[in-house]
Amino acid sequence: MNAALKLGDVREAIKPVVFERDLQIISNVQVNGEYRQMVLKAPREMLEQCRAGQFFHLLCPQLGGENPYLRRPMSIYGFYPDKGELHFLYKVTGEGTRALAHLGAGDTLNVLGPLGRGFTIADNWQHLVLVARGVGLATLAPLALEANRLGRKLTAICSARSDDVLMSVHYFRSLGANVVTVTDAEGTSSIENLEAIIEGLIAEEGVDAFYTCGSNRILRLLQRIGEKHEIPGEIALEQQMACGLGMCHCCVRPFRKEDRVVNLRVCREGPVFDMQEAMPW
Amino acid sequence: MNAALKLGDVREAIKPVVFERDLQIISNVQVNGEYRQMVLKAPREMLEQCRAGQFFHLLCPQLGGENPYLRRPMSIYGFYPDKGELHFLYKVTGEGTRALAHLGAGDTLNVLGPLGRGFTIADNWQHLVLVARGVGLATLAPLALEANRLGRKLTAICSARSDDVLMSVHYFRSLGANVVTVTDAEGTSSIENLEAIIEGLIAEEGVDAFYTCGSNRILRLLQRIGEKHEIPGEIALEQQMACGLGMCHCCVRPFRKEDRVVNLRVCREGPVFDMQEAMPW
Amino acid sequence: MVDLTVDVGSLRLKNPIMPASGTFSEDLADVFDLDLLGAHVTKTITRGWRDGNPTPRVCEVSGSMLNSIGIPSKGVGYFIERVIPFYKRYETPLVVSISGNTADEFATLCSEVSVDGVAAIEVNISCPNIEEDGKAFAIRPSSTFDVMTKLRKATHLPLWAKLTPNTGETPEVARAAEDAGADALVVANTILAMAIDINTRRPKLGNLMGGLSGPSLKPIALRMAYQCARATKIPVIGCGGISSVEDVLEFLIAGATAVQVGTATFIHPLAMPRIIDELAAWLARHGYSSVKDVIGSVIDDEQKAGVVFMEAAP
Amino acid sequence: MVDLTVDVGSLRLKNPIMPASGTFSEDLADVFDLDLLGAHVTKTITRGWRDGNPTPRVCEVSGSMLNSIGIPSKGVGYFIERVIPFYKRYETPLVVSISGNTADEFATLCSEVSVDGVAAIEVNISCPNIEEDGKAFAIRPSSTFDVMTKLRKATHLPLWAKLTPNTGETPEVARAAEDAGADALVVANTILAMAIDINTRRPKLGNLMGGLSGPSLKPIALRMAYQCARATKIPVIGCGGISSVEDVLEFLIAGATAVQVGTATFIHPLAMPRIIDELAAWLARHGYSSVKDVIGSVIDDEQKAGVVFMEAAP
Ligand SMILES: Cc1cc2nc3c(=O)[nH]c(=O)nc-3n(C[C@H](O)[C@H](O)[C@H](O)COP(=O)(O)OP(=O)(O)OC[C@H]3O[C@@H](n4cnc5c(N)ncnc54)[C@H](O)[C@@H]3O)c2cc1C
Ligand SMILES: Cc1cc2nc3c(=O)[nH]c(=O)nc-3n(C[C@H](O)[C@H](O)[C@H](O)COP(=O)(O)OP(=O)(O)OC[C@H]3O[C@@H](n4cnc5c(N)ncnc54)[C@H](O)[C@@H]3O)c2cc1C
Ligand SMILES: Cc1cc2nc3c(=O)[nH]c(=O)nc-3n(C[C@H](O)[C@H](O)[C@H](O)COP(=O)(O)O)c2cc1C
Ligand SMILES: Cc1cc2nc3c(=O)[nH]c(=O)nc-3n(C[C@H](O)[C@H](O)[C@H](O)COP(=O)(O)O)c2cc1C
Ligand code: FES
Ligand code: FES
Repeated sequence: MNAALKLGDVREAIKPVVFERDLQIISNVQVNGEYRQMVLKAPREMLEQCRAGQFFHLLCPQLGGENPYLRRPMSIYGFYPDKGELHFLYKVTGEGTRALAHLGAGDTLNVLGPLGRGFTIADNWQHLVLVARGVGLATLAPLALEANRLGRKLTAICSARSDDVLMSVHYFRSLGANVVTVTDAEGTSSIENLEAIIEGLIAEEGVDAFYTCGSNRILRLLQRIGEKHEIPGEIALEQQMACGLGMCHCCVRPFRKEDRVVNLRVCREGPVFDMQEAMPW
Repeated sequence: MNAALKLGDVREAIKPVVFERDLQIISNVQVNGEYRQMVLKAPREMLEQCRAGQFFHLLCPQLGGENPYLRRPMSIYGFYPDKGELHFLYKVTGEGTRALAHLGAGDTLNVLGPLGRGFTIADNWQHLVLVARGVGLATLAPLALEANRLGRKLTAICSARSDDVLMSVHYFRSLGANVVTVTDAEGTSSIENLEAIIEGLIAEEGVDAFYTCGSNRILRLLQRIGEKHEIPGEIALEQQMACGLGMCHCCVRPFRKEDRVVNLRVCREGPVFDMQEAMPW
Repeated sequence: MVDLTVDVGSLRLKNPIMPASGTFSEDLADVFDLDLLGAHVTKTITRGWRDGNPTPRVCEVSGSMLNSIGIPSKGVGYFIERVIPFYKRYETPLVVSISGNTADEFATLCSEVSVDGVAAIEVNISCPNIEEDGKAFAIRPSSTFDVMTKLRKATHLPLWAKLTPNTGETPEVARAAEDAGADALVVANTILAMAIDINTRRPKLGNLMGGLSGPSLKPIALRMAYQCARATKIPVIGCGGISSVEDVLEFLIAGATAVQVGTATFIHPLAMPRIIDELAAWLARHGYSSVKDVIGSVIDDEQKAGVVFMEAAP
Repeated sequence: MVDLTVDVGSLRLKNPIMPASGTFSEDLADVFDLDLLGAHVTKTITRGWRDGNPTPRVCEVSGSMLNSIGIPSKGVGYFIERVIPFYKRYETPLVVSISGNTADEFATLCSEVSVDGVAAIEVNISCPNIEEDGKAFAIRPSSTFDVMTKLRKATHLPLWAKLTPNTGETPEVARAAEDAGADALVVANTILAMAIDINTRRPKLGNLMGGLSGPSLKPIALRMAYQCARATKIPVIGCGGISSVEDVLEFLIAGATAVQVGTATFIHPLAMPRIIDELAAWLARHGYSSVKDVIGSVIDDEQKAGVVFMEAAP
């Protein structure tokens, strides 16, 4: 599936590999002031297609006076073929996510996916460093699971406003990741401090790849460090979506490709892109 | 209020007399295969404005996949200022009434009313005869209550497909009305039989006024008998409605007025009209 | 206290909220005090008696409605004798909506209703007109200019031209109305639409087709209001699918000076007074002292001006 | 077994359900077998490379959406080399949608895509055109006739003209397309609309305005499909807001021979195959042996024919 969705190979994929399904909700609870976690019961065939970095397109219900029309994209926060579970971590920001928050155990949610191209972990990448802020952690979490499965070393640098919104620290630690937390409250989340931490990691342990998502400032920093030390990286990006499948071309972002700027679809060529090709916005 | 709503007097009514309110549902239950009864908790000021034959305009909820947009008119089936209750009797026919059926005790329903012009019971009318079929009984029921209150004699001729859908027989009897039931199943609901029953009533007891609603065949019959014996009558009519208040002119029906045919608004000049002026459709 | 007054040309309104023609009448006084409104706009009348269209006259479509009321009218005599006096008891200015089958009849009616108690005349140039093969005057700039010129000569009262969305030339029509002397533009009337009952295979409206109003119309009417505000210098009164204070703000930001609320009143008869309250509250909360400060405040980068006059999508 | 086949001119389709241009691509093959569809209709292409419009390119409005994708295009070379071969593996006929800034460029592209593997050409004459002050060809009968005449000369393949709702002259435009040799009419494209974010005061689309599609458009598109079926003798392909079998039936009853499903596929990617199943089931349940029996079966009393050509409401 992942292969079939890679840029350029699209045309070979004519066997249905994306599922539209009504899934039953196991739980949907507040995990802290801003985020909610939803756990769905999902069929094995669907979960086995999932890759870290991919997303689902959720048909948010018409509930509580909310009338979302388009689907809403949500990263896979966790997928467990053995348990038959699919997890999302989301922030309530508008009509669609407010409607999602109204769902409870036993309700159904229509999902479409898995969609898009996930993260790459090359065979010779031993030490992976991820830098994430806010809900970006939802997108990067399954990468930690995958790194753990492949027996790679992972350092997760988690940035947040203050300690109590630091997401998933416990989760990353439970997978044996080295977790570094920086917060605005403590004044440790500045780009300078981040740079010092990362340069320290490179000097002391060596770093094979960077992963991030969301923040413009972090992207610039990692592009600079990556270029300097020739360390590859990937970034997961967001853009408003209609179809989620690559048909409508609404979700494009500009990328640097061989001296040209090209528009690529976040839902199809992404949401994970080469970090050096990404353009700060 | 009733006076204010009478044809021609409309322009004097500038004090708000129609209420838009969220009312709490006390119960909403199936009363037989086709009909449901809804009981709402309503304020006394609203209930004291109500008259038999008037209606409310209900804002059916977006529930159960139904998305009704316009309000739905529903006759007052019962109003009890002392108990603080407002009753509707409705048949589930389409999107709006299906949505209504989804409501349960404790939910709220937004209602607008009371609306329209109700039934007249002139001071010297002693024996009232109502002829009703199907859900038309919902509209005529409060007339029986009013007749009882005023100490008039009432005969209710209830027509239905078969015995088990005979609505409100018990209710009419409990108010001391004389109830005659005719059904298709027994072959007693023919126009000929109805005519015989009514002519019998006129001959034996004398009849001062007829009331009916809904059926074209019954209207023609009563017009004929009424003309022959010079017995006045009133009919409650239905028409698709948007505003329910008299503003949009969508709910008109044609009436014979002094040798002309004029369009009158069912929501404003009606829903109760002079029986001889009504035109079969 | 936030200042809600707006000026539609020479006419000052106490707030920018008024009803849309055909969705309002004396009857609404049963529900709330009509003096709360910025203006009163009557149902369109014609000179003579008209029955209106066959029933059913309305039907529901996804989240909106169609109507083919037609213009039932008791004629100008009844209107002057019975309707205008009703509104005289209110402070709120009365705007009379009129229409005609021919430009001359239209102009005659325009002068006939230019009487005491009338503050402005809204000319419904979006209804079918026999001189233009049944097309509305406001479909073409030329017929708009011609009829508006005659109407302008017929009255000294402020003249509001009500435009139709059934055209591919909104900015041109708006400019034609302005050039012929319109004092304001009401944007817009309903758009021609249809619905069929698949079980009976009959059109859901007795008149076959009717006008779409309600939330579905809003993005189209908003686009037109924006185009008209950019294309002309006269005030624009937004209309189409407005049902919340957010909708009102969208039109004001796009450049409308005031708005009309139509179908929303059918669903929530108290929509207008509620919106007036909420508008004052919203402005206060966002630190505005006057509603005038939000009018036309849309941030549309100037390079995009070219797009404004396109009548095509995508 | 119900017969679902329909004939769009000389082209027989196995069923009347096909995607709308711009809401379909090879990518949908990830979700279901595209051979289920009656036809494949590609996103509009232009001759040369185009970037498309600035983002955001879509936004939500009440129960529907706006888009201003523009027409990003990799050009005709890429299309012939990479896209057409993809569709050759299917039995379902391929309909190629094209557009051009000028009538001549449009015609050149039309002949360039008249190649093996293409069953029909859908000409998107509803997008802005620089020879007509940025108006779409299909806004006016005259520009429709002119461009269609050139396109007709450029190909021997069936030519489907895609009309715009941004006009007050639908029947006249439809007849102009027919007179110039169109084999079918696709009715219709999106209608120009706008939305503003009241918090940022910026238009919700990067391009300021965009096209309204989805359920809100349906009553407008249905009215146009009916008008076109009455005004011409060529097949009409209904399009606009179709999301259920009931919607399909409404268009077929109104006179459409086939339909296109657009935005609904974004909400329910399986909408088209589901509708095909439900259509067969509905017809069987109602005792029809062929879908052709419902086409044009609307009961519209003849005396109302006059109304059909009005472009105004109420
Ligand atoms: C690939 C991808 C993965 C994502 N993963 C997550 C996740 O795991 N957890 C999480 O909380 N959020 C995630 N987001 C963002 C999430 O999609 C938006 O927060 C959500 O769509 C907001 O919808 P709304 O109706 O609540 O907000 P509204 O602001 O009412 O949405 C209005 C419209 O804008 C779109 N929109 C708003 N914000 C975004 C955004 N950031 N990205 C894309 N579209 C947006 C909505 O989809 C909708 O169409 C992801 C976005 C993308 C593109
Ligand atoms: C004054 C009045 C009093 C009524 N009282 C009762 C009552 O007490 N009990 C009861 O069961 N029904 C009553 N009706 C009929 C009731 O209004 C309709 O059954 C109801 O509107 C159907 O709505 P729906 O969405 O379920 O059906 P749909 O068929 O989906 O409705 C579609 C549209 O048609 C309108 N409509 C459909 N049938 C009727 C009708 N018969 N009259 C008016 N509009 C209609 C609806 O309001 C809606 O706008 C009354 C009608 C009127 C006019
Ligand atoms: C039932 C009804 C009757 C209408 N009658 C008229 C009319 O007589 N004259 C007129 O100019 N507009 C008339 N309109 C159009 C409205 O004034 C308004 O332009 C349109 O409904 C769009 O606004 P809305 O979406 O807020 O309803 C009517 C609309 C409706 C729904
Ligand atoms: C995202 C998007 C892109 C579109 N692109 C095109 C296009 O390239 N060419 C075209 O003719 N129509 C295009 N359309 C219009 C559709 O083909 C269709 O006419 C319209 O959306 C109405 O149908 P619907 O309501 O079923 O979506 C596009 C529509 C959408 C929503
Ligand atoms: S969301 Fe449609 S192409 Fe990406
Ligand atoms: S429903 Fe509007 S006038 Fe009767």
